[in-house]
Amino acid sequence: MNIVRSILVRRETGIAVMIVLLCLAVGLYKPQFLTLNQLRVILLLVPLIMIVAMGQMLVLVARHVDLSVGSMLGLSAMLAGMMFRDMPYIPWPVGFVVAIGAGALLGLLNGALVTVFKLPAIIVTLGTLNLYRGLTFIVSDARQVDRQFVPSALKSMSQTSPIFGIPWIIFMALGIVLLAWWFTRHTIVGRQIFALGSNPSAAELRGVKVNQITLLVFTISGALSGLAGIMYASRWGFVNPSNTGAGFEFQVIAAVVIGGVSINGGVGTVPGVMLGVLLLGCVAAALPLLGIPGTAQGAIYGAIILVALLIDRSVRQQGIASLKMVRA
Amino acid sequence: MLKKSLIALATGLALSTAAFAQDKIDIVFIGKNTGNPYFDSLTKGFVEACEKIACNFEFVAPATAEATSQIPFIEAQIQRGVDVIAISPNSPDALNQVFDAARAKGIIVMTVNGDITGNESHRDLTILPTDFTKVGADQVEMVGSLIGYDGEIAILSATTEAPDQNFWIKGMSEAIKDPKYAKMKLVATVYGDDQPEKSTTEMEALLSNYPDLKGVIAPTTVGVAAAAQVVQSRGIADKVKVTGLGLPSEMRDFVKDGTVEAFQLWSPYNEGWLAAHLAVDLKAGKAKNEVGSTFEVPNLGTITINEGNSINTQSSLTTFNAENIDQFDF
Amino acid sequence: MSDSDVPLISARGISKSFAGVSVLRDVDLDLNKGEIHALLGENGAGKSTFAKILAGVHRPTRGTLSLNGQSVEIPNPLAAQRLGITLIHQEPISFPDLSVAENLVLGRGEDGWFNRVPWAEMTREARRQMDQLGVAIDVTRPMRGLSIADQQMVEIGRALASDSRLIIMDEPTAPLTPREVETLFGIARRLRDEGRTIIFISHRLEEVRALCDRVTIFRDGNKISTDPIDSLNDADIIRLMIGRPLKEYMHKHNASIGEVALEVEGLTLPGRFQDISFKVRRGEIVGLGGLVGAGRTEVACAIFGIQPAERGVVRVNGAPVDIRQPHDAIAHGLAFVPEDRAVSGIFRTLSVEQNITAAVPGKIAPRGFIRRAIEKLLAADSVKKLRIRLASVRQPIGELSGGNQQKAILARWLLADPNILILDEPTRGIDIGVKAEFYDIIGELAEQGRAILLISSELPELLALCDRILVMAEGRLTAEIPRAEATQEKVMQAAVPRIQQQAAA
Amino acid sequence: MSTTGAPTTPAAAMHEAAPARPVWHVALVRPETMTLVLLIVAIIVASYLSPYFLDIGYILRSFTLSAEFALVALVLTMVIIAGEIDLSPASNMALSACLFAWAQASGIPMPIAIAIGLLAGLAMGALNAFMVIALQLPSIIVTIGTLTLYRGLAQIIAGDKSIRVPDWFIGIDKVMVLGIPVPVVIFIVAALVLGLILAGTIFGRQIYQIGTNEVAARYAGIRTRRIKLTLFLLIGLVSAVAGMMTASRLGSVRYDLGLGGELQMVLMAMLGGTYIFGGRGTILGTFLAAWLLVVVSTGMTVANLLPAIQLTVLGVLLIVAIIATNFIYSRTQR
Repeated sequence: MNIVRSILVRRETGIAVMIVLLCLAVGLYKPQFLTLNQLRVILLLVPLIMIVAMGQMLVLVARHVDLSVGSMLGLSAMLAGMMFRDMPYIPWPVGFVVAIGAGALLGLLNGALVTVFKLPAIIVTLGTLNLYRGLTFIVSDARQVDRQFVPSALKSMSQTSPIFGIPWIIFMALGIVLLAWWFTRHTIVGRQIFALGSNPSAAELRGVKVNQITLLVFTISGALSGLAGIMYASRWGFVNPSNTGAGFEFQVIAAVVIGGVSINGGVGTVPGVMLGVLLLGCVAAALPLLGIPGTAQGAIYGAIILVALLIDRSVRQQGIASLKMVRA
Repeated sequence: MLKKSLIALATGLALSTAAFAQDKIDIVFIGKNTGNPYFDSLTKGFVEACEKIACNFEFVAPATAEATSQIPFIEAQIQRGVDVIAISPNSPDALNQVFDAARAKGIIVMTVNGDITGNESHRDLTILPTDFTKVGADQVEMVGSLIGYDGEIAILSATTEAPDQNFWIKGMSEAIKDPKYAKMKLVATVYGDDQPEKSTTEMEALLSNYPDLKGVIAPTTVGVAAAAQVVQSRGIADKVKVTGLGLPSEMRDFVKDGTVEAFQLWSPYNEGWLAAHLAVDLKAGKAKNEVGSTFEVPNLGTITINEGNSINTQSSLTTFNAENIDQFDF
Repeated sequence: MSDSDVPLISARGISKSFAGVSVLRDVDLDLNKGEIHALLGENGAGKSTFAKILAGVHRPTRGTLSLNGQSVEIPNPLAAQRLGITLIHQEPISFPDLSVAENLVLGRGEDGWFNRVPWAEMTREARRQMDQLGVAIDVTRPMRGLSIADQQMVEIGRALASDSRLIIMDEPTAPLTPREVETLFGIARRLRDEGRTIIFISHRLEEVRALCDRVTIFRDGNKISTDPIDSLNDADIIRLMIGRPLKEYMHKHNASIGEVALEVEGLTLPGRFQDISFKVRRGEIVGLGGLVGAGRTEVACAIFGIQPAERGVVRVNGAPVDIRQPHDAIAHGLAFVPEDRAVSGIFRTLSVEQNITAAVPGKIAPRGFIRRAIEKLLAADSVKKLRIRLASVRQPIGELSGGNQQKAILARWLLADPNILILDEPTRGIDIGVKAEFYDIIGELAEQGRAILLISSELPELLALCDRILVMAEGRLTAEIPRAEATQEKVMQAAVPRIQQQAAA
Repeated sequence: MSTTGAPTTPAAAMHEAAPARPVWHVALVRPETMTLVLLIVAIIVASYLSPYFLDIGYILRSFTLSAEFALVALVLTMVIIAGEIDLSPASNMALSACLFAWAQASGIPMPIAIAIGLLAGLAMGALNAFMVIALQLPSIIVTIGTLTLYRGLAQIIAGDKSIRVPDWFIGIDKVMVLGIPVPVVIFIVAALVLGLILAGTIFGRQIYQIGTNEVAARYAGIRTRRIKLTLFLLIGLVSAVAGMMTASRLGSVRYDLGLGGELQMVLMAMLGGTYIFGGRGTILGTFLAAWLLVVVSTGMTVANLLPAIQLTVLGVLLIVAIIATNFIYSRTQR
């Protein structure tokens, strides 16, 4: 009874129910939505968001936010792409090292600005959002890396694999999800991120290394953006200085917030975020099928963020009320 | 006597160098946005023309292709006092005021590769890559030949209001009424907003909604690449034929692996080449910006200024396929 | 190496000052193994500061510490933890989003970020700790929503789990039920018998007497004495804590008491306070005593409209008033000097004059535009009247000492010329000399015919200043004691709810 | 125990209050000084980069391109001083302008269409205010949400076609007053009025007090909710006005009007020394910063520098501005 109840009140259950209802509703109207092929479409749509969302979740749990993920994705993808184009003699898997390394460095810079100068992450990353995008233009001389330069082995990772022909990119996203789950649930530092976000001053008193952890979450967010960057090259076959990753931050934040991660820090689960990303993927795949013009998508993302905020607030409120009672 | 002629010679030299310097006109081309591979080739046309004839060329472009982002760049060129502004406009009407200001200063404003439809009076002339009235028909013929003139076809376009694409789509729906295409049916027109992600989901939705689909026309470079990728990834290249307007550099792989048999475009290079020559000739008085007047451009021959002060660099689309694609370096 | 004679902790010459204000001076203290040592003193006497230095929360300005005879540095709480020193905070610090079990173990100084979290083992151990303490808390539930007593138990459990040599309990019993207190004492005695040392900070003499072996008394940042508890009687302890006879320390005003200015009837805010009714007359100082968390501040906030009550009536000069926000309260002639100056009193970076005139916009800006001359005049006048010591009225108030900041806040409200003044712990954290000035001012204000409601946790302050003392416990009024009958014991008895209940039963 | 704390020993008296700072220190060590110096440096560098830069007419013309953002940035400064932030004004500009243009294009008389646009701006401000004040949600996240929402709605209303406005409505930037384009005049007048309000009225004073310590402000009887509501409504309304000014300048309205303007607005406020955590900042600072930003971007554009460099410079400027502001404030406050 208690177990049933606790499952029912969980945020993840709510999102899962929403996904099922959405799919059924769309499926009633357009039966082709409930096909294996459509599942493939959705699963191919979400891996990049999924990968970046896991990093963003850690940042949000630690009471920060990272708006620069799209630009980090773009810059690291560009660096890897330029390596493919200008240094074809280097084996292509090195591109992963380049992209992830570049992303990690950019994330580390975000983290350093936040910790060293004690600046609010939202302003810092608003600045680096533009800074990194500008750097992308500068390093690339504003030129796109064309499809022919992206190694076909890399491109095929988004198309197939020996395992039932399910593309590698899906396994990769799944791997990152599992890794994130293990990290947040089963490592000391993972739990310390939650402790830090839950009560920063208490965390400091309890000897949690606040600065190091802040650096770590931003670096992870950057590294995962870098991974998503090279997978962008794999998925779409090109890297463009202005389009690649542009506006990505809104999708990612929408997914993470709807997945139940609190903007006040300390709260969030990997399964929740995963379901949040999938829900967004279902919406994105359903819209064209239903003939809803793409122009509505911006408004839908905005509305989703606000609704998620309201849900977060009503969930929090009970907790806050009980806290206030004992304080004061 | 000798002395006098020496002086004359000297002044003549001085005059002629000064005149030479003055003769070199300043052309600037303002692209839709930076990082757009299409403009690399177009810019190359300008650059190579200006290496041969008397012009200085610069390329600038805003970071985003948003309606107003080109305005500060045009203002800056007015301030710099350039002679010719060539521009691929991001908006059919938001630039009217600043174009007027430029023309009031005696600057020639030419739109290149796209026009400000409905506001033609605010620019001097337009250079279009081909005769846009024929694009629709050409594309329908292309897809028809690929699917054996039988079956359902659909269009994957850019944005709902993209003026050029809409003009071509109108041409397609006119052309398909031809009895030759009686067995072909245009079942849907969808819009991918020139974003790879959106174009992909729209293409996937097309395939789901119309299982009998035989052909897709994507008259936009982003759309045709995204559509090709969907077909490639689903492995249905033999069932669904994708064609449209694409850049060889972006389509090469798809053509080589058989995903796409053929697609079309024109030469962006020639647009730049022609624009530079025309600009110099206009400033030198060798050509007149009047409907019906003609002028010579090396490699392109005699060019005529058509109705509405518009010029086409080539009369019909170039078709790219496995045989010829490696001959193009853009 | 039998070193049971060597004190566990020896503190020598420990001094601490904050921003130049000295709060602890040259404290020498030895803590033995296997003893429960009480630290007593008024609020601000320095006992908590001393405890926090031991726990690595603060670093001493001067002085040395040694552990088992060896000199040690305790730069941070983690270092203290590693040395086996645990501080149980007055207000439990916890991570509301983490489980009880995690709260128990976090901060033990685990090495290795990527080490596995031993969930099963952790849960088992947490259950064992909670069983030992005799409390039934599901250790897998999140901390959020636990009662404060349960949170306190978790804190104590944490100290036990980490196998500490020195456990510092800073007023641990305030939120506990008598049964929980008994359990706690039982555990404390057991720990002592195991050879551990416990520092017990409390205001409750009977608890100190019941539990502790030795007692150290602090006053004004100095250590006054350390004695076995049996060698002192209550009067001695109070004398040592206060330092001089009460009458000398404070004086009674002689205002004439007039009509009822403020009347509260049946005020209720569920979860905070229930059915509060009382009257305050003109020229009267009414004290509101009770333990921290009894709901006194909440009542004041409700009257002043900061968080209005759900039921009940407030009457000002006999007429019922509807106060939804502080603005309304001010319009009805009320003023409220809040408890936490830094949080709800001062505008730290703004000038002293802006701080003083903040509540009387109408006076400095008759038509919406600020008249600098008037503002300066008003501020300078207040500075003179209340003897606020500063370099310039234009300097940020944050540059002033605590006492002068508090004077400025009082000045702010006096400019509003209120009929009813609510003071919430007005002398907390203020130097003793300035305190005396405050007592004079409060007396004067009553003499001017204002009604004053004084919330204070310092019993001597209440006893000396007030005409009547109301006492609250657990959100209810438990006693109303006229000045003549007021004693520390009576107030204390009413303030501790369980004793009250047992007496009634 | 003779050492019992004698309360006011001379040493203690010295700690009663820190000595006051000299006047020059108060007057000069402030972020606005930094902005002014940067402005002068920027003008010199820009003149050096391009001979075409130093022309007052050109600078004024260029300023009209940013005047709408600068106008909103003035109000945004007040919002930030009050301890909140609003990232949605640029989207608000687009949505209110789209509604206005759509209304007049569908035959509604101009005055009513204008009223619709302005009311829409107010309503958007009110929605932000509701979520921030009544529901107590953090304004930064709320307005990131409404930033996306408002622009999305504009896109739904207008699609991606542009809507023309009547000819007589076009060209506010071409109308000159004393040789100054009207948008610049509006900006200067607004700066004067808002500067006076912020520095000289109780309303302005209370904005600082709320931003410094909202709890204390509430305890002092300041109607914090009402003031914040006023500010959110004001920025909504001013955004709508800015939207229409943009419509007049461009002659047409599209959903992407003012896209990305929030960064420029925040940048103007930050560069002007507005403290991101509230309680500090001046209209003068934002006024100077608006000119600084225009000089920087115009200077780079007229020198035909890559726009990429501009993005980079803007990003760096933002970060440097907050670091410098924080530093200066930490030095002037002990």
